[in-house]
Amino acid sequence: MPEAIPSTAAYLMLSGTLFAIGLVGVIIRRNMITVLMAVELMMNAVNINLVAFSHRFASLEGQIFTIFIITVAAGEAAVGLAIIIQLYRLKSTINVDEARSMNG
Amino acid sequence: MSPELLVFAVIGTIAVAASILVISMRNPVHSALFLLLTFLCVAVLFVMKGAEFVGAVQVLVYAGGIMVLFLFVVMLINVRHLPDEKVLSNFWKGGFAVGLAVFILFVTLVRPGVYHDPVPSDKALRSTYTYRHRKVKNPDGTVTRKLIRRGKVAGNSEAVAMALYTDYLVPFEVASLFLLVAMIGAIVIGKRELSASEEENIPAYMLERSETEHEIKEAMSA
Amino acid sequence: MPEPLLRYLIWPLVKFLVAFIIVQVIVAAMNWVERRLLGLIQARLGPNRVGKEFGIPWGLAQIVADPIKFILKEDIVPSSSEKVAYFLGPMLPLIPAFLVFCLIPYGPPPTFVVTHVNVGLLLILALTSTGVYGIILGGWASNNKYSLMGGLRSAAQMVSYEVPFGLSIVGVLMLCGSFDLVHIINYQASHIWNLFPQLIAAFIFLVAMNAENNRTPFDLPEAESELVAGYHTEYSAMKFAFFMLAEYSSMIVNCCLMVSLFFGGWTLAINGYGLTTGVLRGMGIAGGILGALIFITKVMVFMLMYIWFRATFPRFRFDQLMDLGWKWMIPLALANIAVTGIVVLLGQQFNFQGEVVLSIAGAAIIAFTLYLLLRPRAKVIHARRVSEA
Amino acid sequence: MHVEYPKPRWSDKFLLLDMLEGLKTTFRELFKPKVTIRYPEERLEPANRFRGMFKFSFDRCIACKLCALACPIDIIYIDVHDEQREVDGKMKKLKVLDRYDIDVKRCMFCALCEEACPTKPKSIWLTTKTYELATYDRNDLYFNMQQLEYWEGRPEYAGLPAEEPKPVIAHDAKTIGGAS
Repeated sequence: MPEAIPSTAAYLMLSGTLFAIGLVGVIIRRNMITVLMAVELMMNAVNINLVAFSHRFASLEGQIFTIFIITVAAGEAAVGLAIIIQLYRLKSTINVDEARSMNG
Repeated sequence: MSPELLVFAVIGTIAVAASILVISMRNPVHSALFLLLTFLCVAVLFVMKGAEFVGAVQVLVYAGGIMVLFLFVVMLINVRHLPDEKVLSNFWKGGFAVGLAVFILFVTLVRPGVYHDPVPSDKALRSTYTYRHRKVKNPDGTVTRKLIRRGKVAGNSEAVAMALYTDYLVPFEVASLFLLVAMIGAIVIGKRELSASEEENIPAYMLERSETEHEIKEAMSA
Repeated sequence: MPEPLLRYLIWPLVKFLVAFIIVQVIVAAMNWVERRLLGLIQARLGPNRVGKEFGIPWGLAQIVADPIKFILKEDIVPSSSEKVAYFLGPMLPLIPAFLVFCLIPYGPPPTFVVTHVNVGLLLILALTSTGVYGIILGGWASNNKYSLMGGLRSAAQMVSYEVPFGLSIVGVLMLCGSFDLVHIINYQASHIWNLFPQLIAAFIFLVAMNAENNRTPFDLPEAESELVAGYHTEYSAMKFAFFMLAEYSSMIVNCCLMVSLFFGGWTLAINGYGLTTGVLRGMGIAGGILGALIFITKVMVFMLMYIWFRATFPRFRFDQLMDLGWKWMIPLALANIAVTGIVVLLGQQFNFQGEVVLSIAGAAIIAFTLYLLLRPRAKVIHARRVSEA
Repeated sequence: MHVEYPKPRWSDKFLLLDMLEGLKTTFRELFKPKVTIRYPEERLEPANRFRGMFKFSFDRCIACKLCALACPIDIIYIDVHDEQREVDGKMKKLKVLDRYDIDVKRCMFCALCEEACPTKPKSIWLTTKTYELATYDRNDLYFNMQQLEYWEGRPEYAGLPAEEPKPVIAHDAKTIGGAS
């Protein structure tokens, strides 16, 4: 059976693109909420990767791990947003560069 | 051009464009909306790769839960955008360089790989398997137990569920524990400690949720 | 015309449009029905005049008059609103609310089922949960404190009640073993309505669906006495109508889910006797229409129940709402899952039918409640005064 | 004062009987008779002391202008001229009304004019039970003497102040005070 079009490689390229965009977002943005969103974006890129491989190798592991990643993303979002709220209460800003009092 | 490729091209383009907009929007609410669009596109891609259950869960959890949480926080601290904002941080050149490097890395990795080989039958993605021991009489008269694997086409969700509750039971439990810990952690971190004046002025109903019968009696007799 | 195109695109589209138009007529009529019924419960008559000139009785022309008024009114856009989000706000909830209608089976398959999706129920849940975005966005974009509060409340409420909403379904899924609504309905026809074995789940679903749709007693996002009109304070004319349309559409969706999950869908059968899917299909197209009529009747009963609740219960305070969601509904749903699982597994172990035991328990609870409620007794005196002496 | 509550039983709490009781109550209300009056078809009879539209009697009026004085918002306009007339064989100087107008659109129906009226029975009174005063033109709410007395095109007035005979309407008087 020939591989269905679009190929797994296309999915991997898309996933890589999204991951790179997310990475750029994490590095260049100063707004903490946007940074967190970029992290979610990277997680989604990984999910695409896993699902594409799951289809490619006809095994369910990829989908299972996607579900776990979604779980982790939910937890991460909750904790991260709690941290953002606390930071906003303390410093009344959500600029990443401001959170450096441990910086010495 | 097959319809799958057409759908993939359109959805993929939307996903990439939306994700670029996510990191370039000034306003976090707009970012969140484009992130939502990206998630929906990704869900469609999941469905195209035979993972309906994961696609539905993606929409349910990401779109229904996480993004609402994001919007909730954005509204709670209600910043339209950062004051005196430069959107980009000081080392944005480095950021772009790293992103580009990672992208090139992916491209070079993907291009020669084995991913262009034909896909084996994806029936495994939508089948559940039951294992059973059966006694088998060998030609020499001995009886041994033999593991028999029986497949049944049932649909993606059932297949995922079977895998989740048999092979991946421990990770599943760990994930639930993780969620519990995350919930407690989020509550502890996000809890606002009241100042002394607030402590005094706190309305009574927030401290005592329900009046006891005795109190009602007192209030009525007053 | 090529056969797959006809089969996968044109024919489902036609079916969806028919269902959609019927649903929209019901939505338009619900406006009148709600006002009228609320009036009747409150010792008045409700709208009863419009259309008298044209010989239309009971003010039924209100159904047409309201949309006309919505269209003709001035569309006010606050000058300091966030324009894009403000325009997007009323439209976003419409999309999932309408999309879901092609996932719901209205009658015996295959004629009355638009699409057959493996994860249908999950997809319906996912789509309905995205309906909250319009409310949040609209509330935020209006640049109004009350609207913002409404949006915030709606977000918190939706996230909280999504959980019991989903968990209450799990028990049903455990009994029926499928995400497919058609399968669930057939299961109920061949056994018994899921209401009886899953009584607690049905109750939780009812409460959570009220909360999901921002209906009284959970209408905190649009509480008139606290927040003017909540998230749609700044909306007028057709945008406001869109909000209403989405709300009533998702109400119908939830009622359809309720009927499909707990009340046997289009069938009217117990233990395989009665109007099962097979019997209806044997009757040809008439049977299909009969099934659809049964379905719509059941759905309308629940739509009226929404109004009945609105007329009866006062609004919750916000902390009470959260208490109810997190401290009562979710543990109750989890307990229901545990009990269902244990009973079903014990049944498999000791050779009895678990769902029969659960059904008997549920029916006993319903009967006992009805006995307590309807028994003849002296007038209830809530507080009896005892003389001071 | 002690208040004693019926003790809620465990079953009542668990089965949410209070809420179901509430639902039962509203369901029963659904079938009870309604109190709404379908106004244009059915009308309520106003109470006897209801203050409705003005009614004026030219014959009784002695043109003393007390009502105009009593009016707190000065909406009663009265013009008078003197006239020599023979009453009981003597020539008397009488005041004759030229104009008696009320600007009802500004009226607040305080009935002070009725109280101030010295004639017996009153020559201006409000207890008429006529309440359908709405018009499409605000000028229609300016009433002159004839309109106040005869209410052309308006619903019939419901009665005089109690225990007083219906006055005899002098038709010739109608032409005299043709002001406005």
